[in-house]
Amino acid sequence: MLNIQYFASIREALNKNQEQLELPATVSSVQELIDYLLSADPQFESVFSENNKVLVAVNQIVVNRNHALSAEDEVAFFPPMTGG
Amino acid sequence: MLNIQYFASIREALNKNQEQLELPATVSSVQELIDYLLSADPQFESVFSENNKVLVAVNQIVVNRNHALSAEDEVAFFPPMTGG
Amino acid sequence: MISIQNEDFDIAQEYAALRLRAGDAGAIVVFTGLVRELYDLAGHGQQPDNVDSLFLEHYPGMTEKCLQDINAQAEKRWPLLATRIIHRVGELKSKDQIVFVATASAHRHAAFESAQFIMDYLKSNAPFWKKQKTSNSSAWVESREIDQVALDRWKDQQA
Amino acid sequence: MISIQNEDFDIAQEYAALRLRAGDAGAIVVFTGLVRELYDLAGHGQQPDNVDSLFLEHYPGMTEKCLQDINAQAEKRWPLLATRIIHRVGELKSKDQIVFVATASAHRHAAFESAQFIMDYLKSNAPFWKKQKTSNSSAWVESREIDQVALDRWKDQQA
Repeated sequence: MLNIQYFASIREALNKNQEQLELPATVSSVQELIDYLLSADPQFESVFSENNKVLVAVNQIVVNRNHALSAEDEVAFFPPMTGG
Repeated sequence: MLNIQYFASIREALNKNQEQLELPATVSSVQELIDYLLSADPQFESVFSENNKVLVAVNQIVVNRNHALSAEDEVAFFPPMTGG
Repeated sequence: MISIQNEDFDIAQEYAALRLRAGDAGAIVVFTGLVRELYDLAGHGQQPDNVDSLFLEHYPGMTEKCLQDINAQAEKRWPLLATRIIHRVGELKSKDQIVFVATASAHRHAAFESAQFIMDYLKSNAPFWKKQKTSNSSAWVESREIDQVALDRWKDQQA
Repeated sequence: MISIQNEDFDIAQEYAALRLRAGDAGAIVVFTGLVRELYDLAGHGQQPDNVDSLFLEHYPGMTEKCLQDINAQAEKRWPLLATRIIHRVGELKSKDQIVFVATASAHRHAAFESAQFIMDYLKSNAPFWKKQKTSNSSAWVESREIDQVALDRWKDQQA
């Protein structure tokens, strides 16, 4: 199962902080996961809109959207960091 | 009267930390004061030898050796600073 | 040594512990970040009402991993004798301490540079997010381009 | 605020006072310089015996003037909310604190840069001289070329 986590403004927009998902057959990269989420649930549209910068981490490392996904990955979506 | 002060290794080499001196008629600059001191007392030779960097402050501001001197100036000779 | 915590930190205690661990250090640099009273939303010059509180969210697990990695990079670039990073999370008030970074080295250059490096990386690469609440609104703080610029300068530069 | 003193300083007390004076600071940088156990004579790589003590001579009057000037230059270059400089003189022991520089600003860049600027200027421009005594010798510490290099970089650079 994919473990998908949402943080900060994205967590609030979706009103959830995580979900479990069986890796869909059509999904082998981060971008394909985003496409899948968009088609499955329209509430993702505001999150992945063009003027909204969303970062992705796979297994707690920031990756780009070509990054390959495996069945047990932890995937996280979040806005740019603002710590310190 | 000139008030001449010596610090650190220069104070130790001369075995004095200050002296008063009526501004000699031949002295109108720092370099001329150094020349005067060298001619008046051979113990200054080791202090103003070529391989010994000596800084000069007049009235507590570091100056170069062309700096003009006035009768009541406070002149200080010291090695490069090593604070901090 | 790295801590993510809700509690405030005591700079005297942290400094004393670092000084002890640092052995023959000649230079210690301590940085603290504080909650500003008038927080400049997104750095665009608006001055909102006084910030009543700041909420700091983070990504448990990734945060620790990330700070360890930043710390390891700093120790690789500079000859450091000891380091300490503390980042608070949860609810903070105006003027509270948020972050503590301290580095010790034989010479001051390494201590200054490494502390600044850790802060620059932490700011843009560690998964923390700030939300501020004023008397009549609440908003996530937006990242500032200047922080990316600060980060980029380390990429062109050897220590 | 500037002090030249024989007594040790208390970093907790100094930090608290600075934080109070700094108002809406978002960033505080504290630097401390310590007496190193093995002092590298003149920076040429010799390792003398353990330093038993360090004697710090200064030029009373000029020292204060000089530190005021360095501090004023820093305040002109960066938007600082508060600064503090303490330099000890007289007899110091191994691992003792020698110097304290702290700066507070809205943002971290100004706090880091100004503290480093003050230390670089203080090191080469303020009339302090160190003499170290080991079990079998005593010698004035020579100035290091690297400190002049550190100073020169501020001349080519706007804050």
